[in-house]
Amino acid sequence: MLWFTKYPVENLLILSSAVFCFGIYTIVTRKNAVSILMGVELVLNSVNLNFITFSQFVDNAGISGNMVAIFVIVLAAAEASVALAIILGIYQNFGRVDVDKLTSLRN
Amino acid sequence: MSLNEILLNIIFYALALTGLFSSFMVATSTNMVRTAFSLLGVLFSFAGLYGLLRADFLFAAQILVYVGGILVLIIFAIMLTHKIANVNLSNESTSSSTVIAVVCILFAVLVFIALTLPEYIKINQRNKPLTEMIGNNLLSDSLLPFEILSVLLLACLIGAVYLARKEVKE
Amino acid sequence: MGTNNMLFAVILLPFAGFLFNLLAGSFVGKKLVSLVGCGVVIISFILSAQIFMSSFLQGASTAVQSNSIRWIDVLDFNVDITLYVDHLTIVMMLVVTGVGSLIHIYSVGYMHDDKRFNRYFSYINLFTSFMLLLIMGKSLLLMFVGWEGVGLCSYLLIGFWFDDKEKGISNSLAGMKAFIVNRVGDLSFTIGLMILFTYLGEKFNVWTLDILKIKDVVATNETALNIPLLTAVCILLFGGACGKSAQIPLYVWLPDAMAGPTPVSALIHAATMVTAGVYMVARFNFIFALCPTALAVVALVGATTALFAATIGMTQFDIKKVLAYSTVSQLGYMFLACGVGAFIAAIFHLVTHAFFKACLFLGSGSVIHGTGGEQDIRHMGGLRKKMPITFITFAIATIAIAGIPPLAGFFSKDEILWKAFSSNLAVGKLVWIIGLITAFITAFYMFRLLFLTFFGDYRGHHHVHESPFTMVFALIVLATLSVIGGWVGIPDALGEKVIHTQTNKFEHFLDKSIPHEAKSGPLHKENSHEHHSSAEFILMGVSILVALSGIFLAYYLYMKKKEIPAKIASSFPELYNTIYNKYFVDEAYSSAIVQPLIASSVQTCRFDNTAVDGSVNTIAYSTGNSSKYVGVFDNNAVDAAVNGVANEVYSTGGQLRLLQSGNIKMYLSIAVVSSILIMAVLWSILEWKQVKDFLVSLGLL
Amino acid sequence: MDYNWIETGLQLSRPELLIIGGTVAVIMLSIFKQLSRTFLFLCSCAILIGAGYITLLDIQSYTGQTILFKGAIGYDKFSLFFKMLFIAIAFITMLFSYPVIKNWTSGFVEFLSLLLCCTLGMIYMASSRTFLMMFLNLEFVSITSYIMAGLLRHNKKSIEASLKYIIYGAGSSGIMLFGMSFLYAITGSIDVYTVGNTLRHLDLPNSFYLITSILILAGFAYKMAIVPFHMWCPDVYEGAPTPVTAFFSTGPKIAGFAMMIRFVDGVFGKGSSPFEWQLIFIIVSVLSMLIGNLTALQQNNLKRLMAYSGIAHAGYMALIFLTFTQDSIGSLLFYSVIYSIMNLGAFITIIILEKYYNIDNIQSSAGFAYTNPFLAICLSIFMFSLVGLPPFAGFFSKLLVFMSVIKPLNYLTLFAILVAVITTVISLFYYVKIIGAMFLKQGGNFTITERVSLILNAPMAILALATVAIFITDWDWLFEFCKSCSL
Repeated sequence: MLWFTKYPVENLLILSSAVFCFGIYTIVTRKNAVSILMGVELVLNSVNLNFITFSQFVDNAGISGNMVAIFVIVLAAAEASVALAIILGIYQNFGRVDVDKLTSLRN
Repeated sequence: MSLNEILLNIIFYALALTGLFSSFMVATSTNMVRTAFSLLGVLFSFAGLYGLLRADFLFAAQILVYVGGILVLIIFAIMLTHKIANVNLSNESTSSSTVIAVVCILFAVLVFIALTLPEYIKINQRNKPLTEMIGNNLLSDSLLPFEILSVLLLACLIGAVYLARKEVKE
Repeated sequence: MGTNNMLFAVILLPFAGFLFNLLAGSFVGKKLVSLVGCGVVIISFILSAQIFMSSFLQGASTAVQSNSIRWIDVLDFNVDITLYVDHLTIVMMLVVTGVGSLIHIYSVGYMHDDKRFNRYFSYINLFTSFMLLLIMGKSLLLMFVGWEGVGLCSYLLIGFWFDDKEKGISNSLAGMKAFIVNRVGDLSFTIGLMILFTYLGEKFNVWTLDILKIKDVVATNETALNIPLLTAVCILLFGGACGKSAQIPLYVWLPDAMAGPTPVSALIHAATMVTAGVYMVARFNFIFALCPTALAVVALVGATTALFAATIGMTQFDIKKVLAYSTVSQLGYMFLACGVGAFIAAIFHLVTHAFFKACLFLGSGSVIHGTGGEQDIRHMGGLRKKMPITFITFAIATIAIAGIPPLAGFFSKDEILWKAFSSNLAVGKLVWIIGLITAFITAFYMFRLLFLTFFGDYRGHHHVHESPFTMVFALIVLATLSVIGGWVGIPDALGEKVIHTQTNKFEHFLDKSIPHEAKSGPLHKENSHEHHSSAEFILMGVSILVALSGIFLAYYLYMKKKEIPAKIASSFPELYNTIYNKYFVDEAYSSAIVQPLIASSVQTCRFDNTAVDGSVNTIAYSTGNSSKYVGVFDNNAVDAAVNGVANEVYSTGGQLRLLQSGNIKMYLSIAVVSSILIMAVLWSILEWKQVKDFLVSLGLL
Repeated sequence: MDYNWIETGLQLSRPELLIIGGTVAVIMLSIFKQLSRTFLFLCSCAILIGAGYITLLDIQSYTGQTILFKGAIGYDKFSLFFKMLFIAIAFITMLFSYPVIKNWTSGFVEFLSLLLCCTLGMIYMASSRTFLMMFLNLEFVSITSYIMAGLLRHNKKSIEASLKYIIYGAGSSGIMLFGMSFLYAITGSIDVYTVGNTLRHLDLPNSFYLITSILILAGFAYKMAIVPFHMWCPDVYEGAPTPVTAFFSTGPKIAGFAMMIRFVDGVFGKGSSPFEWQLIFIIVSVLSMLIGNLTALQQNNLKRLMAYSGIAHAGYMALIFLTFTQDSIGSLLFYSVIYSIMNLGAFITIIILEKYYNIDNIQSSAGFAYTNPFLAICLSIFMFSLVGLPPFAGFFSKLLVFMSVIKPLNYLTLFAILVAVITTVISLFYYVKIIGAMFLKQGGNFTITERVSLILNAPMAILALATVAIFITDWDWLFEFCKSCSL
């Protein structure tokens, strides 16, 4: 089997940086709590891409990067389930999931 | 450069661009459903990239857990928190030029660091299959994290069920 | 009882009294409370006297020290609980317990009708205990505990009548003010201690807070010391003294402290606690003596305070306020003495001042008691006949403070003035002149007070009566002390001329703990009195003359031509108002420090809520809209900027309302933005060269 | 294959196993409706007491340093110390939360089991040695915290706090992981000590260290509630159920510090390092002290005030990273013990005020001291201790931190200490404001519906005594002990 050898690692890193920034942008600008959660998923995916890239390129002896990525995926799932449960709770209490309107806690 | 290499290059760039575009859509789309499906695009293209990087187990896990689990969960959440009758679920955002500027600076910083990484990290590449190593690792190096994770999932289960369930009337 | 136990007993007895009065006081009745409250302090006094007799008066001239109890023991940093009594300490102990006993006894009568009688006694016992800890502690940390403890008691006692219907709030505010102003001083004190501690530790590897050890280190390494650093240390320590002893710029709390019961004013805010600063400076004489600059600062601050407070005292009408400003002024005298290196003279004045000022305060308390709570001297007058004992004792103390021989005040004040005059410090003559002017003003306003209160016709409406015996007793004793108290320190020059013997016993006594070098080494031309005795006599004459003329002026203005003061006041209204309103210092502090602090905390709070606005603002500045906001830099700057940016967001983005507190997204973005800012700041610090090149290449530098 | 390491590991993690087993048991037992709530509560307490007892035995006998589970966790006095501390915090929290949670319609068992799980996560946080374990346990603690914040799910504030917490937490930990990936990229390892050793042989530009450090700091600092990652803190503290807030303000925060120490020790090490990472901590700790204390001045709500006070205290604690010697770590351990004591105590008083007197802000507590002087005195003790006034424990902990930081006297440490001392003075204002309101103001009548439970009063009195006792008793052993537990 042939696998690619010529893709510079920089391209992957720039891609992951871009996705990371999109993730942050999503978290910061979205009004809908579910969309914010999607932003978090973007961030975590970019992290995963980083870890897997480095694991495949640098870490010859071990596969720690891959292991981190696996745990991140599982934790993302766990976090998503809790987050969505909380969002449902918010929906039951407030009737909407607009984060900008959730300001009963403030100075 | 052989034909295969060219082909793989094309696939790589195609996946990368798909991922980039989809994440852009996740960040900016004004339609809720479209956002969710853009996320699907990101997840799939990333899965493809993992495959290209020979992380085959991750490829599978990404599709199974992320696409099969998390995304479905998210779509459920969208449906539960919106009135489905409304076809165009709008997904508003509160962007401003300053936020864009900040994110651009962040991007510049990250690209800067990516480009200044030492040379040696850019040459090696793994050639052994991964799945077996991951299996071994889960029972040696990552044994404790793995077990902790199971407790964590138990806690999540309790919490998620508690928070999301309807009150049982007695 | 061994000396060791005795030393601990001196402190623990008042503390036991505090516990008893606090816990059991409300059940056992006022008799027992007053018996215990006074008893413990009197026993303390007897013990102190016993220590004085056995260890200092005869034979042994060395210091007494108790056993050590290890308190803090970490790394190189050890603190023992050790009580240490040397000549300086024993003098202070006798004053604190002696005057303290008298005031306790006085309080029995004065506070008799108060509903929180037991609490009053428990506080005042606690105060005595802490004050003794302050002066007896061998370690600076122990001293600091006492230092804070007396501050706490002072706070509690100033606000003692916090539930008074009319003045309750202002009373508790006065307490708060004292506490907070003192904290400012304490801050300076703490920083000074820390620097001293670290400096000695780093340089000589002696990590200690033990005063004697510090003294040893300083003495053995005198040539290797970093004098500028020590000067800074001294000034910082003096800052602490400024807070506690009410010197410029931190004196503002003391006049307000008169809100407390009068015996408290006498004990804490005249005789003992406020002198802690003087004591501390005298304790550190070995460092201060090495730093002429620091001494000059001390002398100038002291002299300025003395003059400044005295001028305010001329215009006040509240009997206690007059005395309060007089206290500030006299404390200034003591610092003046410290500043010219005459630490012993300062302590001497401290002692005599304790006698006559306590007497004055108690006398004023007696007057207030007798006139049913009246404090305004414009509503008094003619009390001479109705309160004869109070009048006589008050008059004696007034003469003493004015500096008429052979009363106590004359000797101590004259000693200070002589030391200032003969000092070869640059500021010596200047502070001497200021001291002389102050002496004149002091004599004037004290006699003004005496004339207005006790002479002429009664201008009030209350039935006036003499005070009960417990109160009068203390007055008599203190008045006697005001007369004879100075005789332990009659200048040698005078003594040798008249009775051909050394009469300045006080100075020779204290020589042992404040050695001659510190007192006069580099600072005085020489210490033999013979060559200067004629000059000293002339100066004595001058100061008596000055005091007499002050008295005469007061007599002329307030007994003969009573209309003149009002005329003066009306012909210089601005000057008079400025002085009458205490030079508007409180107002100045309020607008310069308090208001900005409150404003800044409001702003910080707002920053925290709408922080994105601020950071957005920063970016907006850099992206070209800066000119719009430049120049708006008053209190509303943040407001204006926030609004401006908000408007910009509306107009450019046309998007939705973003800047709203309680918004989690904003919280996250502020985190991101500030991380980037921190990155930028650190980057430019660490890679300054690169950044500079980059800026140069852009043509910005 | 050799499986001895599993055996050794399991033998040395008996407390953790007990907590895991106990959690499962409590959940299982809760299915039986006839078992009373008190019984479940007692079971949970027994689990914690058992775990604490085992840890106590371990900590007395153990002196060495072992690495367990193939380098996942370090087993040394440092981790044992925090294990003990966290179990104690969890136990106290559980104890005083009982009167509050026993009346909840739902969420009782969830509270107990999540508290136990969270304790487990905190224990592992303090002993993690790899990026994977650090991230995993950080998330463990965070996820259980998110749920605990929202336990009152029909209370708008509670669920809102939960949402804010999870958004902030997820974002921060993602950023942290991104930073960690760069360290992994350079060194090819996720073990912090290996990473540190490798970095020392490389000549990397400052910018690399700077960016990675700040990205990683996001995750840690959010847990420690340090400026600029503190903003979730007041809102979550206010919204969460008060016992949970008490727990958040001590346990997870200290766990964040423990993990940060392990991380810094591994990656940068004590002494010289290729990068002046202390500069970052000067900025964040100074900012925390300033913003925490100044903003607290404006607060009226007690829980919000405690949140800002916690931010300020985190700033003081972060000062130790300026020197990062064995002494300063020891003084941080000491600080965290004292901080837990006084903060938990303060929160017990807040719980009593809230539950029995319906007071949740300073204004409405005016004149309260005459209704329940015992509580008011205890509160004053905790507040004075939080300020750091001499006779109370808070003074000594602050003093030790300052002393250990100022040892290498230079402009930066002097500046930081100056700010610390000045902000301490500022903090006096708002702590005394509470006491002043209670003692000096006239207020309304406070009616009490039932007697204050002994289970609240007793811990409060004991903690207050502990705060004072340190002045009287011989407390050097505690500091010596903390020092011996330092890394």
